[in-house]
Amino acid sequence: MTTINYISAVTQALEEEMERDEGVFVLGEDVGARGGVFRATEGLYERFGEERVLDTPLAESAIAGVGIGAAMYGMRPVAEMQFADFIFPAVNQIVSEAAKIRYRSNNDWEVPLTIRAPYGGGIHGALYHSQSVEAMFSSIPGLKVVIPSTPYDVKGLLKAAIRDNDPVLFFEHKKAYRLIKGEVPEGDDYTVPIGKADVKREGDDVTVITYGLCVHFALQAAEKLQEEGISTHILDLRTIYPMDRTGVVEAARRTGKVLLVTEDTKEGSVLNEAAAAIAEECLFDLDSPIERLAAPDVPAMPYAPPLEKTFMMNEDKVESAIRELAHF
Amino acid sequence: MTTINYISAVTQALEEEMERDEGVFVLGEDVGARGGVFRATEGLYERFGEERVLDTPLAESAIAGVGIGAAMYGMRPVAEMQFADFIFPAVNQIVSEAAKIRYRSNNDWEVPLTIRAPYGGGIHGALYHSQSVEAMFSSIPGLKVVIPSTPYDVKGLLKAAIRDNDPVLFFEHKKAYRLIKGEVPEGDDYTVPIGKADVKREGDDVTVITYGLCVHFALQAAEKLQEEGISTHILDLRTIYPMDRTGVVEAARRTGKVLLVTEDTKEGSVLNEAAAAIAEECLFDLDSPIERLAAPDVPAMPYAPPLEKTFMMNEDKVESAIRELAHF
Amino acid sequence: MSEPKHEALGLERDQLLSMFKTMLTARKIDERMWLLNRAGKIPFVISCQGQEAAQIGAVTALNTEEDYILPYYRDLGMVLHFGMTIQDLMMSGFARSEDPNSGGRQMPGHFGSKKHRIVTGSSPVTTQVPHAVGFALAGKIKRENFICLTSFGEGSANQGDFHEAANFAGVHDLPVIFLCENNKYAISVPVDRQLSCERVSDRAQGYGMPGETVDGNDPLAVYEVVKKAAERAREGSGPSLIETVSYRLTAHSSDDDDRSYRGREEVEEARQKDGIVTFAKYLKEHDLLSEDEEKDMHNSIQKEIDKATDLAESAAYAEVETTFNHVYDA
Amino acid sequence: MSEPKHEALGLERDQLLSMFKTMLTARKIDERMWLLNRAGKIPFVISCQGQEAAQIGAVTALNTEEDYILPYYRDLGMVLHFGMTIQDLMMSGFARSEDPNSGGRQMPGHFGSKKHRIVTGSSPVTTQVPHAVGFALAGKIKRENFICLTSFGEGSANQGDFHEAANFAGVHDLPVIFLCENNKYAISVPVDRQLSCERVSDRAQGYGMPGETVDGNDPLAVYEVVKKAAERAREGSGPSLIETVSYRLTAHSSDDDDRSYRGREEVEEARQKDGIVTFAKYLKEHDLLSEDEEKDMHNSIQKEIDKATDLAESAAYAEVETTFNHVYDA
Ligand SMILES: Cc1ncc(C[n+]2csc(CCOP(=O)(O)OP(=O)(O)O)c2C)c(N)n1
Ligand SMILES: Cc1ncc(C[n+]2csc(CCOP(=O)(O)OP(=O)(O)O)c2C)c(N)n1
Ligand SMILES: [Mg+2]
Ligand SMILES: [Mg+2]
Repeated sequence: MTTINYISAVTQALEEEMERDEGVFVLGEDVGARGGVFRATEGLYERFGEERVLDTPLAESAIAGVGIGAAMYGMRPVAEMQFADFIFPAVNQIVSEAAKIRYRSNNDWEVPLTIRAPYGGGIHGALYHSQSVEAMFSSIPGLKVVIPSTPYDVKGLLKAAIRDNDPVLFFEHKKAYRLIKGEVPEGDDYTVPIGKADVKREGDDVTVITYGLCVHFALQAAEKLQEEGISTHILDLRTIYPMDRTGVVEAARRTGKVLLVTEDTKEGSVLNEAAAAIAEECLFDLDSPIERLAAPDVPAMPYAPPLEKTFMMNEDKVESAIRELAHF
Repeated sequence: MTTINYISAVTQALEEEMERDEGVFVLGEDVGARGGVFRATEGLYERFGEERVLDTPLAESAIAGVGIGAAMYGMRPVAEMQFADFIFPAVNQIVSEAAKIRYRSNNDWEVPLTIRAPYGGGIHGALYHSQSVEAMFSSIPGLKVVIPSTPYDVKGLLKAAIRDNDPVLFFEHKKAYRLIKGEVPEGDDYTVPIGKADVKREGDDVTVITYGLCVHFALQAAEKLQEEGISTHILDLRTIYPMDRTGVVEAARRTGKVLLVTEDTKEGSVLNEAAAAIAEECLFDLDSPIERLAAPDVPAMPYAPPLEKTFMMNEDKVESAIRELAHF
Repeated sequence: MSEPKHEALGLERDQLLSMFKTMLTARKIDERMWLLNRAGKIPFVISCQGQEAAQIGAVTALNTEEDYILPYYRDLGMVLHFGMTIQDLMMSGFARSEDPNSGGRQMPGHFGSKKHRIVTGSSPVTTQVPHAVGFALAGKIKRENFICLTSFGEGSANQGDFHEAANFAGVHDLPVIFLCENNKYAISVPVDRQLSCERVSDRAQGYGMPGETVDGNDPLAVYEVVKKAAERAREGSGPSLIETVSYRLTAHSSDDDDRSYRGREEVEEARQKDGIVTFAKYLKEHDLLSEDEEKDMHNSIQKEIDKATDLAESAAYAEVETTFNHVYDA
Repeated sequence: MSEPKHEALGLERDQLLSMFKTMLTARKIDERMWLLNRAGKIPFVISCQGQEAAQIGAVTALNTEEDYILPYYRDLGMVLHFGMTIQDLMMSGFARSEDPNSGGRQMPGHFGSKKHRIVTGSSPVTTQVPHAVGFALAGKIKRENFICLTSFGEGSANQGDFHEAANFAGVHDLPVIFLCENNKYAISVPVDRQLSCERVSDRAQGYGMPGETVDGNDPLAVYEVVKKAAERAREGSGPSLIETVSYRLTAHSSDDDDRSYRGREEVEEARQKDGIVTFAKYLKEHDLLSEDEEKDMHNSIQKEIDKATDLAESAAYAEVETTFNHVYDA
């Protein structure tokens, strides 16, 4: 095991998959000589050359669409959207094409495409460099949506995404890139299965179901609350769509009190699927209402620090919400 | 009162608003001489001329983007997307621009734009002429999403949407266009408030919460079930986003048994917001799990009639689901 | 007298007859579809009528064993040339399980068959255009020799995807032929309210590629320019934009009524220039086709279509349980 | 000797000095922003440096009382000319509540002010381009006389929105000036891997409009072509596409380090052609500006910037409760 940061896990996964399979190539804006604006593709251009680490024109629909074409041909493209906020011009290609090609062709064609994009706030990125966009893609059969929280999961899930024969949206928290560090097995070619949630902490009083950077807020809060005698169970969804229904229901049953946490705005967030699954499957096992903790329903995170803080999720907000639920 | 069909309510609302306010104009593909592919804009071109009933080039992002510009200037454009399935190229303009302009400019600019689009299936339209796309837009603060079920609501809500100072997505069920008829007050300039759900039938045993064409499936099912002594309460959401939380919770409390119905695919559907609101607010008033009845999680409605039928919602599916819940 | 055009192009009689036969087959399948639609037997038709010459001229310049096509919904002629059979297309019209395009999941006109290197298409226009660039890019990375042809209407040339894809192909010199089949209408909208330029090919310069506009009723003229573009692409010199100009002889689709937006005389005038008519005339003038041969051709195609119609009509829909299949890889 | 350029253009001394002063003000504000950023006082800067000449040349040809601009994030010069003050911009840099663009909600460079007819902008590139067409369309419907200028980088000219908007404006002959500020890079990607055409203006023909490429370091040259385009637009003859070629003198933004993708000599070479330098030289050569006047100008701008910096630094952020305001009309 070595300790690496979240973004290095991205780079390692890319590098190892490119090494392993000639069909894997990277395309996106500034992914080449620049190594990506966050440096996620650093060193790949030097190692694999410009054909396999392709700087594209500034046109997201083309990045997705060209990626889809290459994937149908039989390659395994990894397309980068520079920020999740800039995935929207590519929505038609992702939703109408990538997601529906296997089904519409009755399994004749497939799209083994991975689309990576940094999401999330807390980095003074303002409205358009801070968004969580997963809710828009989490009702689209044919797509998979993955949001990892730890370097271990980043690496294992990104490799799984690249090897997956279906299109995967892979959202990486940009604040986690250099903030979150964790252990990754050295020289071990592992994958983490897409579609499985993961218990990141066991506990008996309150269940927190969350994903991405918020997992860490929950872990920190749980650590503190432990001292007050509150025991928190934390489920990391990891795959947002299709959601691990069994994992969610089990985690809810475990404590009977459920706190759902997202950095995204509240109404219509992906947490709702967890809420609905629990309400369908184990309503009568609950000891308190299902709580949602999320950003306020305003268009996106403002730039001015006090406003950003009001919008952004953090450890304290999670802590109070858990405490409240524990005392319900 | 006169009885008109659903699509005439669209045309009347447009005509009356164009008459009332010179700033209202229509733009879209084939909305001019052709009167729209469904004939929703029939007669407007002849009456108001080609400047106010504008055939645009085949480019949805431009339709939305030009509409946004004209709206910011102070007009009240009503843009048509020929099918809801073809709104995806316009997502960036709708989500990044229309929805965020008031907020990002600190209330300096606003976008009084209405975007109409026919949605829904059951008309042999196959994957790309049958979709329900509301889930993708129902987590976007700054937007409003409206889906009316009756001619009365169509007319009143479309007028309200056009007069609204914020962007409204207005989805009309294309199968309802000529199938659904209803009474509309003659010569009465009424609006229906955006943001309010409506009880379409009172009942005591099971609450159905739904919208669009499914309201009619529920009404028909309720009629039949009445004979079996099952009394159904039906809430028509009408505005999908932001959802009428109070209306939803009241309706759920009314019977303690909740069936949520949509024609859209199940996972991640807009019903989840209702489920989450109920689970937050009145979990302990429920006598049964919250049930969701929806299309299977496959990319979209197939063309072949037996497959289409398997996918599409209908009265019988709603009827059995209500019955099952009543007997829970 | 100068050399006849087909000789100058090096096209032999059997090739010409095969071109004509495919054009005719496309037309006749389409006509049958309308009859079936009007008889209430199939819910939907979208036609190739008026564009067969352009389609066949174009694909004749390709290598069906190597190249990929990413056609649009009117390209019945193209897919026939690339190996789809009359029966396949009838199965599609009737939405039967044996439809190779989609097993009856998609409307007719949504072509696709990996076996024949016809890349699956959808309804939202122009989405196939970046896919073609993706195929070409993959071919370049893999050092393959194939080229890609993708087609679309002149209305669709105004979608952002056309622009982004053309620019991408231009920057990376990819072997793509962008074929715009200009049939003068996008549903009801005539070219002058659709396109800000005189010719779609005026856009080529903006992507650093050659652009040509050619008579879409003349399969030989189309063959000639596509051939040149194909050679260029195969040499590694990059993409081309070709516009074929003809006319949409039918309403937009079986759901459309075109009388509200265009006059009958205009349609009649276009019928005079119909490539099916003018190419037959050309072949006869050059003694390549006799009246009898033409009649035989009509008859034999008609018979095949009759047979395929019967077969398809009595074939089964996919089982309802299959509705749930193939969302993800099994 | 031929007539000096500014005389041929009918520009008076005070206009020229005002142009120069605005260019210089933009530059100096930008330089201050970098200092503040490097001192940890403001989180972000995105620069106008190298594009001031193009910006000021362009807006000088507009009517600030009538016309609308839809600028992009580098257009500090444009918005100054349209009425935004140094203090406004400092408030924006510090994300203070008094920032007229957004009350501190958006990053600096996201301009907007209804009062000044500067239409609110966002980060996703090119989205403002169809908005400009929408303003122009509204003006046409309302029989107003204004025109719209919208600007964007050469990388952004490859977005679908540029294509769709240009075509729309072309079809309806709308009074829009599409101004592409080509600074040779889109973050790290140089023009030759970004654009498939020689010049962005090569695309004009594809939209049935005139296209011009002009030296973006020369404000007079830019003024001349924009003036012509503005007259054309105001006459109802439709849109134009203008490309100004200069160079991005700074890294892409304060978050970028450009050493990984371009050489220092290249940057140095471009500095020699910097419009701020060459226009000062021009003014001096024509006895329109003395060394002393120039120095005074520098000093007075500097003082204003100092004052505005202090004011902005000590100004308040918006109250946290305002986070919830203005999602919908109250
Ligand atoms: C993105 C999108 N918008 C709208 C439609 C509806 N539609 C189908 S075909 C068509 C017109 C296409 O015109 P053109 O590109 O000229 O092709 P043609 O049908 O004339 O061959 C339209 C508007 C669509 N299929 N996709
Ligand atoms: C849709 C979108 N994709 C990506 C980005 C990230 N991004 C910001 S600026 C930029 C480069 C823009 O280049 P250009 O248009 O040439 O303008 P310049 O910055 O050179 O003035 C990129 C890729 C963005 N803002 N919007
Ligand atoms: Mg056409
Ligand atoms: Mg640039």
